Amino acid sequence: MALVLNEEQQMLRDSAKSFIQESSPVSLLRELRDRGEEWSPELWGGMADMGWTGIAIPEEHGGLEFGYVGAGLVFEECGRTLASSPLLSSSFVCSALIAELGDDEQKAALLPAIASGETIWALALSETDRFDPAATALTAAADDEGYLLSGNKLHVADGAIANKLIVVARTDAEPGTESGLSVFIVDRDAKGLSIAASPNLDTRLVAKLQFDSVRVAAADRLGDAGAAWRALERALDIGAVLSAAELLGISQEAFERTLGYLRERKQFGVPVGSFQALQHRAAQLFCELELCRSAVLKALQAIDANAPERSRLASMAKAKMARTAKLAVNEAVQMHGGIGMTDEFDIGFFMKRAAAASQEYGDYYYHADRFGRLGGY
Amino acid sequence: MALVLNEEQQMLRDSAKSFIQESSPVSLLRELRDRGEEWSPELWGGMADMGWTGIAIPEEHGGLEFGYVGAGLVFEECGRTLASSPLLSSSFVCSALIAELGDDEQKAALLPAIASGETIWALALSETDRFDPAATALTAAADDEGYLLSGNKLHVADGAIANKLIVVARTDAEPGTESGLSVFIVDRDAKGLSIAASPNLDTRLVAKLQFDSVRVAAADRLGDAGAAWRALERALDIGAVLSAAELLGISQEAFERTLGYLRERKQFGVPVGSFQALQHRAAQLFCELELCRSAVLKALQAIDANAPERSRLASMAKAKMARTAKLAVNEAVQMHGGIGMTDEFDIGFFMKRAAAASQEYGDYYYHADRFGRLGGY
Amino acid sequence: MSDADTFRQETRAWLEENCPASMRRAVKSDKDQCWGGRNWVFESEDQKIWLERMAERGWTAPQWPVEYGGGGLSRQEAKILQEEMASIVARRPLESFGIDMLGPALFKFASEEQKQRFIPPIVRGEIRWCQGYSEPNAGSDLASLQTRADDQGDHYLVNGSKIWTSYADKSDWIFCLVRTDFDAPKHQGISFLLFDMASPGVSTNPIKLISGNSPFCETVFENVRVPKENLVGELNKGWDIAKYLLTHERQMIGGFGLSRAGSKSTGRTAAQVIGTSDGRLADGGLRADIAAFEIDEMAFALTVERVVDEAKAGQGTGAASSVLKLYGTELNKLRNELLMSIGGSGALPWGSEENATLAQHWLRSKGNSIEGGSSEIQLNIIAKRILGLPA
Amino acid sequence: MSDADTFRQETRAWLEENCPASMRRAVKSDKDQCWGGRNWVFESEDQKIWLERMAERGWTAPQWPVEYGGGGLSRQEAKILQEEMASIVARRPLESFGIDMLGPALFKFASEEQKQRFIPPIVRGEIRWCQGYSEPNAGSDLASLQTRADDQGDHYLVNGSKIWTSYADKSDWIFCLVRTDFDAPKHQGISFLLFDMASPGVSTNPIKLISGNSPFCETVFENVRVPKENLVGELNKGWDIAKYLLTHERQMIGGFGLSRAGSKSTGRTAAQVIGTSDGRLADGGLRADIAAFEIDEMAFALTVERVVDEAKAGQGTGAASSVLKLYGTELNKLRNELLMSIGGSGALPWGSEENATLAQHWLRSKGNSIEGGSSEIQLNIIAKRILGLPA
Repeated sequence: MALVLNEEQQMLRDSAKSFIQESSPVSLLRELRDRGEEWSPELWGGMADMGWTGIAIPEEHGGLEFGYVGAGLVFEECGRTLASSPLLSSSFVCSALIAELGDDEQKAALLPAIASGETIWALALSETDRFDPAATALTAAADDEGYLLSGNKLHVADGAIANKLIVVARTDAEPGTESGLSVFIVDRDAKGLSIAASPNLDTRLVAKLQFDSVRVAAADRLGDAGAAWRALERALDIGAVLSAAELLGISQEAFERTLGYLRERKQFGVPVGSFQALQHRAAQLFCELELCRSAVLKALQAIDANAPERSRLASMAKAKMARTAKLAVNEAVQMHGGIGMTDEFDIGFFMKRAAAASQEYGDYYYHADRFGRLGGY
Repeated sequence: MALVLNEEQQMLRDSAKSFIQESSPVSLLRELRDRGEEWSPELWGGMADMGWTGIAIPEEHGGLEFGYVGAGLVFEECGRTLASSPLLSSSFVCSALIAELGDDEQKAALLPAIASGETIWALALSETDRFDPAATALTAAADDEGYLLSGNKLHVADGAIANKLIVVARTDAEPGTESGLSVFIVDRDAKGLSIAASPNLDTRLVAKLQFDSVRVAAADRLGDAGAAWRALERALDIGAVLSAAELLGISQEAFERTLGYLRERKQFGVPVGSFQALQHRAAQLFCELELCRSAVLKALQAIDANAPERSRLASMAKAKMARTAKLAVNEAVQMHGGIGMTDEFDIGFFMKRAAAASQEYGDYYYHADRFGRLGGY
Repeated sequence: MSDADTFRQETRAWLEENCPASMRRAVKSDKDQCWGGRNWVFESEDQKIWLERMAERGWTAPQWPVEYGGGGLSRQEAKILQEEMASIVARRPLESFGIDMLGPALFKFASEEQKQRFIPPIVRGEIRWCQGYSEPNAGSDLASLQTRADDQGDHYLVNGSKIWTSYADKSDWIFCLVRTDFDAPKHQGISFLLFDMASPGVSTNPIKLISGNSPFCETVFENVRVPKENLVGELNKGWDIAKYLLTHERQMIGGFGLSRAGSKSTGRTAAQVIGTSDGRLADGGLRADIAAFEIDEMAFALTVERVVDEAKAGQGTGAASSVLKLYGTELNKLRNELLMSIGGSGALPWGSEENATLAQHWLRSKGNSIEGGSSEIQLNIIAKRILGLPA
Repeated sequence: MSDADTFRQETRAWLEENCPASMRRAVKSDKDQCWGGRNWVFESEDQKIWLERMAERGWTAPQWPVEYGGGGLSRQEAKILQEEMASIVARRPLESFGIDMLGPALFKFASEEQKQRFIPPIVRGEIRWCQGYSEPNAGSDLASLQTRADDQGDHYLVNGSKIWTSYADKSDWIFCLVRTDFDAPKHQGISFLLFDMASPGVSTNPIKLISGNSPFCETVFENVRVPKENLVGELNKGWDIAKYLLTHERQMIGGFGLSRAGSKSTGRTAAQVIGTSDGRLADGGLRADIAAFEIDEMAFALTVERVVDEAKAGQGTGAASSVLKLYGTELNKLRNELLMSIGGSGALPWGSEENATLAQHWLRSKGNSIEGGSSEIQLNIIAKRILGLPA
């Protein structure tokens, strides 16, 4: 497939840009932060109206079936203004698990409400500080009535606002193995489940979940018992690449703001951007961003095509993007100088969000390691 | 101990500098290269006259017992003009093994001739392309008459010109373990030993040694059988730190030549060194070299003091120096531009020797790994 | 017994007797530090006693002359005092820009009268000082400062504003660069003034940082009257004092890298958090980055040591402060990056101003390479002054 | 069957019949390449036959118009030809600066007469060209060139010298930048001349490189007479042609990075040489560096692809050549550094000019970021022309 956007995709990008610039400028994030709130239900409603909640959901279940290249464009624009929403968890990662593992009944029952934005889903996966899906230890013990879930989940993005959870649990084998994992649907009000949310540096809330013998019906298991890994891996690839797309927007915007500053700000009687040492650093960052754009686009296409090299491309894109985003926000703050360190100025928000997004669905080290392993070394 | 040179050491450095600048300018290396020769017996004689061959050898065995800080200064000056000699193999690494493992008789018999420069020794250790002393597999099979040595040795520095060899062989345990290693003295004319030498990129010859049941008397074993590791480790630390000292001289000289070029060469009507991007890169390299100087000096002191952290400091110094030398020679060639790529100009010799010296006694990866392990992670 | 040993024994005994138990604990947060000054509210009676006892001996400024209230110790004695304090984890009794920065400048540039007047209260922690250097529009071009002091016969009238004044809102006096000649080349019209922050016309406004803390202020001067005797050094020669102080500050900030070097190894922290396999950190990529960092960290700490030793031996190049400032701050930023990677998602939580999280320390560290002369400025200085590269 | 499929079948059949078996092996050393020209000595009869057969169809320059001897293929057909050649490992029949560089410039800037005269011999590999751009004292400041062409009525008299002329000692003709107006600003007095290297007054002197090879020459012109009809484009407008060619050259050199991307993975090479443990390369530090490199290598290859695709779709920024030149050459240097590390002491042996070792390839790669506009020049171009940063 050619590495260019087709006309439909370009139109989506343009409409995404104007919607997000209008409805969710960086100042919205600041307001939410100052009010101690994580998200804006109005913005969520707007995203649903734009159809974004259903971009990846099949038409038969109320979605647009537009594909992941389109989704990537939406996340890139969201990254540019640091728009905060449960879009990634709910409409892309959880919906992918439901679409892949669910039976017809489950899909018909659950997907339309995701596509419409009515139900918000969160993925309860991590139990460790460093991303390691196979380390899942939370147990789902089978009995006559279904399963009893016991254990803890950490760092659950959007866990504070989701109505529904997809919980990854171990029905077999030891923690550290890819087999023996199952996926369950759990209501946020389930008995025995307690949810505690606290803010991260990017002002988004993450939840800690405690499962104290939470009862789950057998009918609320998605797919076969112990066989969730393949679908989980795909959903996590989707999460990794879309968070890479968001990082692309964050980095590109931080870079452009820095370029603007370099052109306008004067020191020693000349524009700061006339200093060759800064010019060369800016040029190097530009090259890195060009590579990132290609990497992200290709990985998105690979998800759409379900290409055999999907996972390796996903890890390449996330690793490259995480490293470049770090460079971009570091250079942005450094080149802005003192003003870049102030809360009053927006650039710090980009640094904070980049750090959080870089961790989501695996950081640089996780993906560089996986990239090597999948490459045979 | 204070991280400064004392008066004696400063005098040694000054005399080393003037001797080496006089007797072994870079043009000597070029002449040797063009004549297809590795070394200059005259230069070797001069070094012996200066007492360098006995710097680390106890006075009772005809040496100066001056210590390793002094030896480091000599190697730094040798690095500055790329002086080629068997000094490191013979007078520091092999002599350290003899001094540490040999009995009184062996020491009295062997060390004076090393101190005087009369006998030249080489260390036959490596059997793999990547430095890994514990991987030694060459077997020394004990019998009534002593030992029979069988196997191959690669990359033996100065193996082409040495009269005597110290051969590291396995008398016990499996390759990959530190125990079971023994050290033997072997004459270069020993029956069953064949030596094939070929030039490396730095024009120095390295030898490939084949041991076909080479007979060694039990009296030619140094130290207890199977227990050579501790002494070997110390000798290799000495080798690593002195090669780091040589790399410091190589890098410092390459840097200073580059600075001179930047100050004088004009382009676009101004001195090349007035371009800020190059200025910042030169300043960064200067900082790295300052760190290297401290690292090497401290590691040399630690050898003199036989400090408990000797090995970790040795690995720090070699790792830091290998990485910085790579940066220094790369920047030197790049900043010289086209002329730096020509054989006619000397800077390329620095790049070549730096690559070879970086491999000797372990490269960056070997020592960074060891540094981490010794640091508990 | 040598003099040094005697001094050590006496010091140990004195500390044992005089350092309150609660002052023998490592500083955990900003609150644990004592800055003194007119408005200081002691955290505890112990904190007050500890300051008073140490100040009485002049040991808040151990090497300053006794005649100005200092401890009058030799370099060796001061080192022994430091070691003995470290061995019981005694806190520094007083944090002070007066001691770390202004004092050395006063000894070098001030009149005898000024020294007598200003130094003893610094030693006793009675007056808390802040520095007025940077200005809102100057950035790295410090010498382009516009705050003016107009000669009004018996006093100067100061107008203008400063930025990045550390703790200006909590300080009693300011040492301040002002322009006294607007026609001279920019480095030659600057003077060095001291004045009371309680003077009419001084206002301060804390600046909130991306880390959530507000250690710096914007400080505005509107028609502030400053007596002429508060001018330090010659009129229009203030840039010499500024350069002296900047060199000093660079070493302090660069020392960040060192001050933590003695603390826990980043690699061992990682090994505890992540675990090891076959003696190596379980994450090979992170391990490689940590090893590279720790190699640099060790070589840097050795370089700080070497610079000090060379200075003692009279071999110093004098060029070291920019190298240390540049490298020390870059290393500190890198250490924070690695700690964030080690912590993973567990390093992302946001805390409060009082209980800052790893993420907040990481964000704060980004300023290290901007404040006190940015990394770019240090690179310029090294290239031009040390390497002699052409302009 | 579509036209494309038909073309593919026919091409496959033709290649099967016409490509000699010995030409179906990967190029191992410089000797295996055919450069053509008046003095070319064919390595084998097969090499000669292969060139003649391909040249006859114009497939040495597949997309050039048939009227000038080219293949007249569409972009799609050319791609199919390339694929079919690759599938039988058929060598390129002709290496040629005439095809890769001069030809495109002639199509754009030359007169019809010049095209008819110069292009067909290029396609047939009869004339081997070299380029005369850089001069001994100009370095990266190409436009400061001093080689002069003085108007002598019916001819120009050329005096001066060029450096870094690739294979000048083996070439038949040169395309050369000369100064024709010494009073004009430096970019405006340059013209583009073609002349025969056999002309009286031309001498060449190979330059030995640090890698031991001598692909470049210094070339001296002493009173070389060049007919006026050999001027391409307008007098004093040669810089436009030079810029066009430089952009072209940048893409070629940057393509180094790409051309090897299809070959064996550096990581897999390492795994074979060093071994793996638990599916990971046994050296964790080297593995981390290789993974970082391969991620960049893949992202770079995709960027080359994207640039081509965008150009086809009319979305190109035109700014890509500097990015590709810069990044591609830096990546190639890094690949060589990694291969040296993988090889360890086994990568150090020195070979000969004909049988170059890993170390020699590594040394040669250092020139990539100098030749064809250094990395620094590319960074300047990106900063100023693409990012619009002020001078």
